[in-house]
Amino acid sequence: MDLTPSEAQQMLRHSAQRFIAERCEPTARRHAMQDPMGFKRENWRKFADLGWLGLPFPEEVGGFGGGPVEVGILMEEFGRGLATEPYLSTVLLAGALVAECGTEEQQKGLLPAIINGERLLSFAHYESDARAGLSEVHTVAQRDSHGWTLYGRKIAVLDAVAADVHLVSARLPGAQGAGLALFLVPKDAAGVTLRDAPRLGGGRVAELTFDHARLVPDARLGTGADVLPTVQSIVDRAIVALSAEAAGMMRSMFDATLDYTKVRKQFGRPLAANQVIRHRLADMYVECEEARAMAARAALLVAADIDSTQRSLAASGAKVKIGRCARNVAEQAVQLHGAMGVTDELDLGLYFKRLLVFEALFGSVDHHLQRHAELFGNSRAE
Amino acid sequence: MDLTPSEAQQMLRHSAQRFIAERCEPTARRHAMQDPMGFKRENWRKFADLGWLGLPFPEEVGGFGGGPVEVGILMEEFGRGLATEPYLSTVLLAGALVAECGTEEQQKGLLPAIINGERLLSFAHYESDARAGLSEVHTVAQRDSHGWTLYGRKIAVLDAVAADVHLVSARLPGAQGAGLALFLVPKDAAGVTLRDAPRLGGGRVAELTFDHARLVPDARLGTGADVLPTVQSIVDRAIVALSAEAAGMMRSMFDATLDYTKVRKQFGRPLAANQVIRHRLADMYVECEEARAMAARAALLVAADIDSTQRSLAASGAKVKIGRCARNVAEQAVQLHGAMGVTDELDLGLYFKRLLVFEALFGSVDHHLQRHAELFGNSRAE
Amino acid sequence: MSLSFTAEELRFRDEVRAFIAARLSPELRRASSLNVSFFSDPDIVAPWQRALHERGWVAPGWPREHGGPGWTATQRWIFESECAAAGTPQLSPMGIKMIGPVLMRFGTSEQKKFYLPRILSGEDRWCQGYSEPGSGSDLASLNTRAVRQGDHYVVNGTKIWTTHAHFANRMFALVRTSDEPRQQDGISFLLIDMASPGITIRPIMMISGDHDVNQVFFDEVEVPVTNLVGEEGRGWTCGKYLLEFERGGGVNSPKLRYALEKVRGLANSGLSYKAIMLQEIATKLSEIELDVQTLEFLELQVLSALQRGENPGPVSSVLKLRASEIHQAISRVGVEMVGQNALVEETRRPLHALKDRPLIPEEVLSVVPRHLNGRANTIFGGSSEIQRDIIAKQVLGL
Amino acid sequence: MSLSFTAEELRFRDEVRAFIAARLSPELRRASSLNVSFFSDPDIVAPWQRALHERGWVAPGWPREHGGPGWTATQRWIFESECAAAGTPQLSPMGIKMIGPVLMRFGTSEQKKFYLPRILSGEDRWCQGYSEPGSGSDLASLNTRAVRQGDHYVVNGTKIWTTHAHFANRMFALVRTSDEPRQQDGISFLLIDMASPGITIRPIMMISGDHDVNQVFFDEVEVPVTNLVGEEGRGWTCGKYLLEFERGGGVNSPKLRYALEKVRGLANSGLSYKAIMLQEIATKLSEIELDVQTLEFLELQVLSALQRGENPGPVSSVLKLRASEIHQAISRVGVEMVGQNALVEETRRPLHALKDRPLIPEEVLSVVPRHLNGRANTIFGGSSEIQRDIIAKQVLGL
Repeated sequence: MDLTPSEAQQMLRHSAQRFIAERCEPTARRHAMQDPMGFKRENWRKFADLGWLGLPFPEEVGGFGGGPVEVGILMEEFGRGLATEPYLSTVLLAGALVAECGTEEQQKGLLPAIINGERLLSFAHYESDARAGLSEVHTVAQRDSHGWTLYGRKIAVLDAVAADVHLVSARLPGAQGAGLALFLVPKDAAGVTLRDAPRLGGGRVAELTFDHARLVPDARLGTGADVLPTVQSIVDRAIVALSAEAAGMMRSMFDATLDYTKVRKQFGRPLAANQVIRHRLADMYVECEEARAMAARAALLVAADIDSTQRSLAASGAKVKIGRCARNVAEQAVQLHGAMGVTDELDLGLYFKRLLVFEALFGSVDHHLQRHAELFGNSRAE
Repeated sequence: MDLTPSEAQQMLRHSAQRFIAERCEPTARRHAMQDPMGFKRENWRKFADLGWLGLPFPEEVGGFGGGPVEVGILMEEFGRGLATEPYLSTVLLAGALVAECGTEEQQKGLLPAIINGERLLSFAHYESDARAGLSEVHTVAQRDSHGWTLYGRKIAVLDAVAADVHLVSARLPGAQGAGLALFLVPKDAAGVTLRDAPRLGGGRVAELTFDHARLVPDARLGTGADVLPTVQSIVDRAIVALSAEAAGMMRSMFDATLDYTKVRKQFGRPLAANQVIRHRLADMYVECEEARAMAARAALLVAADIDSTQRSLAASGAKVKIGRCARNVAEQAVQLHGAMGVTDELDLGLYFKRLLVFEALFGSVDHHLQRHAELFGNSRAE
Repeated sequence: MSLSFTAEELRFRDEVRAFIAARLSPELRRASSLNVSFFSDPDIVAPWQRALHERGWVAPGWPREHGGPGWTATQRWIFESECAAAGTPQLSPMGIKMIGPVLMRFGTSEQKKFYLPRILSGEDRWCQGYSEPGSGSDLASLNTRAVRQGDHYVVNGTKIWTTHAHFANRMFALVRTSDEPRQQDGISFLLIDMASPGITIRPIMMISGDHDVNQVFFDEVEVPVTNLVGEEGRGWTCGKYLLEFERGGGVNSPKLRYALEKVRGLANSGLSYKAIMLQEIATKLSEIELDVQTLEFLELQVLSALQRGENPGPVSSVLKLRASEIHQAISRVGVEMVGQNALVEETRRPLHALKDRPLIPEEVLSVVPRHLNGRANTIFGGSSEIQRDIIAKQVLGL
Repeated sequence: MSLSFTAEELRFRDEVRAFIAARLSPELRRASSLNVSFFSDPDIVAPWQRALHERGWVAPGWPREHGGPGWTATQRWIFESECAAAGTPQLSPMGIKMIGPVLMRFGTSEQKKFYLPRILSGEDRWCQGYSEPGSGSDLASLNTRAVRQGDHYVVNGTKIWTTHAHFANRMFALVRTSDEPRQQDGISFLLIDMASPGITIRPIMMISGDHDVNQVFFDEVEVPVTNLVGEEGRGWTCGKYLLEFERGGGVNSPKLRYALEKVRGLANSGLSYKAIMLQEIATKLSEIELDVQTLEFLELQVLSALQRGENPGPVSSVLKLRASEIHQAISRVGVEMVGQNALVEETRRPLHALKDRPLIPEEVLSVVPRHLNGRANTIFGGSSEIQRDIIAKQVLGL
């Protein structure tokens, strides 16, 4: 039992901090957020240069064999600086699914291009009548002699506008029954419509419609097994990564609030001279520490060799605990900034909105609490 | 729409306040709580003299025709002074059930004796495997040519040790199926065992066991209809009355805390000079006002001619809202008293415990929240 | 004591309902429902105010002599409740509930005669010049100066958080006319024509993308001395009176109930994946419902006291504190219910005038902006911290 | 970074488990489980302390030279976790975790040689004389006086909230030996024999009915000068050192986990009508579980820093704050689950020695008293308000 970060982990954190300081300072960030893609392509190339795009992939495919702990370090710093690059969608979701489910050929075709920053992927899974359960997919893929045809609509697709390829989940009617499959859909495939909008607090989000979308025969990812368990596993890992990012955002909001209340004067003295505000800052600090601890714990657990129940418990647990802490820190940060806090003149609002995104992504806090209670009860009953 | 109390209502409040000031000051109250019956009989006679024991009964049987608003006024003052008399069990539960379900003969036999203070009744309903649903009764009453025989066990019977007659709910096997009936069981009936204990924060509580308990033929209350709806109605009204009592207890705890924090000095100044404590007192004050408002609202609604759904919504709503407020006021009152707050040297702990009783009686706050959500959803859907 | 309305009151309620049914068009109702700011946009307000003005119902709280309907407190309650329940546009309080009552109390007869009718007709649109960049909660420290020169004051300085300054043609403002040992003593209350030379307005965008508030700069702005309300140096008295009105005059529970009903509607629809089926959503809605019921009863108690001619006392801070918290609870559960549809950021305004189909359904579109704007509920108009200070001091005597 | 134990650490864990399995009798386990106070009763502690003493495991944190086992931080963690999970009696911290470390740091070699072994053997039972009726959170204002007369101090005054004074044969106390401009400067640290003439003990009953704390009066009590720890007038330094130990030295999460497991057991049983079936109970238990996990990880981070030889900094206030709140959340959900069985008040003690069958099952009997006593968690040992003051000042630099 040793919670000391390794030297490599410390170096990774330092390089992320340097990147954020140089390329995510407020002006650059606002500028990046105005980009039609939601981020600056030169930053993405920098990600590639720094080796971050290959971080979680195995060395055999050109990756660096990092795990959830290393990803968490990056994500925490991204959160501190509110980076808007599509690391989650391209690397942690679609890329990870290709690495887990793709044939050797598909991996060789895509992963190096992801790792060197040439290609971007999106993961299109959620549909408008699905709450949070990952199995609620109605998009259908039909096989014929020419390949596949896709019908359906996906919502909340992160950063799809910048993606070269969409990784789309669909059901296969007929023999294979309830199984779920993934398809690689080129952005310019016929029958694919993309409607794009800004995402709350930075980045882009899209709706993808597949109306008789024609795909080549090897568009299907992998060799035919039901991908639902893998999707579940990758989403759990994504939640753990997002938890670290949320902890980073919380800390930035807290730091800004601490600074502001020290400087801002009312009734002739700094806000922080008020005991009510001091205590609230103390509670916010505790919640930031709790969030960071819980994110680190979840990453360490997922990095260890645990079963799928334990993995889901770690992910849902992090989502719940950090979700609660994040909400309070975000709301109090705005409150303690007073009227300034609700304006777009500070960056605080961007963080506030990005923490709403954290809450909304991959199921609400309540959903994960319920999931935790069920899994925890079950795992105890065994 | 007019929320001004009538003159009669104001007089009732004043007389209750006078009683509390004279007979429920701390020493007298501690003394009453030590009584094996949990209260002083002479106070009960005073209740009769003041007309309180007849308050909610119709004038035809010698009552004063008061309603939930008047009962609420009494209960609020009882709460302020933490009176331990068995008003709830004898008058509001058992007495009300006799008035609602009893035959004319039974009413004439019992109500005048209740009203003049001669006879005390308990209401024995809950069983050890029932959570909060009032229909979960397993006690059985069997009819034969000599009368009735009762088998079963009742828990949480309030003030049973002082009762002359227990009003006991039971199922009738055979023809009447699911119906519920009530039985008048004299305290000395054969086959009845009473085990008595102190109740948290004052009063007594008992377990009653009926092992082949023999009852006379007219021991059954009323004429044969299923009493469950009436029990439900009376328990809802009891919850509304208890809500007023809880609001009174909260106010006393708040007042004590306000006084204490003004006087008690730490670091050379009164506790109340601390902004954190001032704000907490402000919140407690708001919660006391909210509780009082919600208790008054529920009483007014139940007094009006509303349907059973609306009545249950009012009762469950009061239980939830006041339950939440009461918990916070009680916990903060103890907290702000510091170490003194957790000792038996103040009366604060008695109030704290009685508010736990409020929470526990007739279903938890969570139970009533769930009930409210169900009824509210249903009533909206119509 | 009774919660029931009298037959007369019920007749009045029917009258109000009939009026709303006749005059609130579906377009207006939709536009009002899609409004996400504190106050409705002027283009929504104007037609509704015209309809009310024809009927003499613009200012429910005003006495008859000034063009009010002369209603009882209960009638006002009924009117507010019915308007809220129907989702009518919300008239700006700055004329009707703020400067109007101040002028009735402190204004000259010329001021009353000139300004009050223009408030009712909608010809004048007012904004409030109180806060300054260095003076938020600590209002008395304000620095905008008015120096008398002949029959004019010359105003220099800046005001901030000025709601709808960009729509207003008039501002009532607190300005410093002298330096006194007690800061409050050097403050005067001025009425300023927003068309005066030397005024510039800088928009301040909200985190939702809305433009509600502004910073207003005064550079040698001339204001006629006749625009002084009350005595010079006694403006704090008018200002405080108005703040009391701002905090306590409002009846909030009907609006909260309307907001809650909207969220409940969402919970019962497919747009939230029928979130009402989830126990945690159903119980959260019940908890908020109970909070609204409680606030409603507290407000009715105030109304009952007013009706008896009593002073309800310093309860307005309690009502403001709870109303703002409940408002936030409602908007928060809304966001929770719409799931990943919350990801879409729509900053174009007004929402009812959007030409293209947005990425998410119209009923969901306003949920996030409303939550974002709602953060200001516990900040503007006296923050929750200030309200608790006031309760501790004025109610508890600490 | 890794959360896993090494093979060596796992071997140690098995050793501890084997020891507990061998030495913790079912009677002792039951008695310990029915204990509702902060500290276990001496009659439960004594046999367990004897067993530990035979093995040299009484004081996990003490260095070998003073009779400790010389464990690493991880070993101490494992030991505490295993003891908590098994529900062993809890040894009083007042000797082992409080006065022991103070003597090691500030005591003379005679004091160490005399007192430390008697702490380990259980021959001495200590109590703490800090708080006074007028000096709770504001400890430095204390008034109990010690006046030097020859080779004795003569002590007059009173101490309050003295846990287990009625079981203790010794007290360590802060007393005022002089009046200085800075209150802290006139305070000295004395060891007092509780058998000394002039000491009287007044029990203070808790709202649960427990007798844990007392008021202790000193009337011309003579204390040998050799019982002074550190220098005269520098007692505040010893006192503060001890307070840091009291707050930070503790590892709380294993005990919280034990308490939570007990409540979860209740939730899974008919004694709570199988409350785990209710969504709100199941989710509450999950929320508390997550709070415990978080605290556990924060404690492990401290342990990891200690193991690296680093100072974990002023994190102890964070841990105390959260541990006390979690403790209360656990006991509260317990009360919620037992329903109307919470009505029965049982004030006889100790619960494990009750002769007659109580009105409610044994597993339920301790639920309410534990909740009542638990209210003191956020008060004793530095209230939550004081902890937040400390965090604001020492951690945030405010």
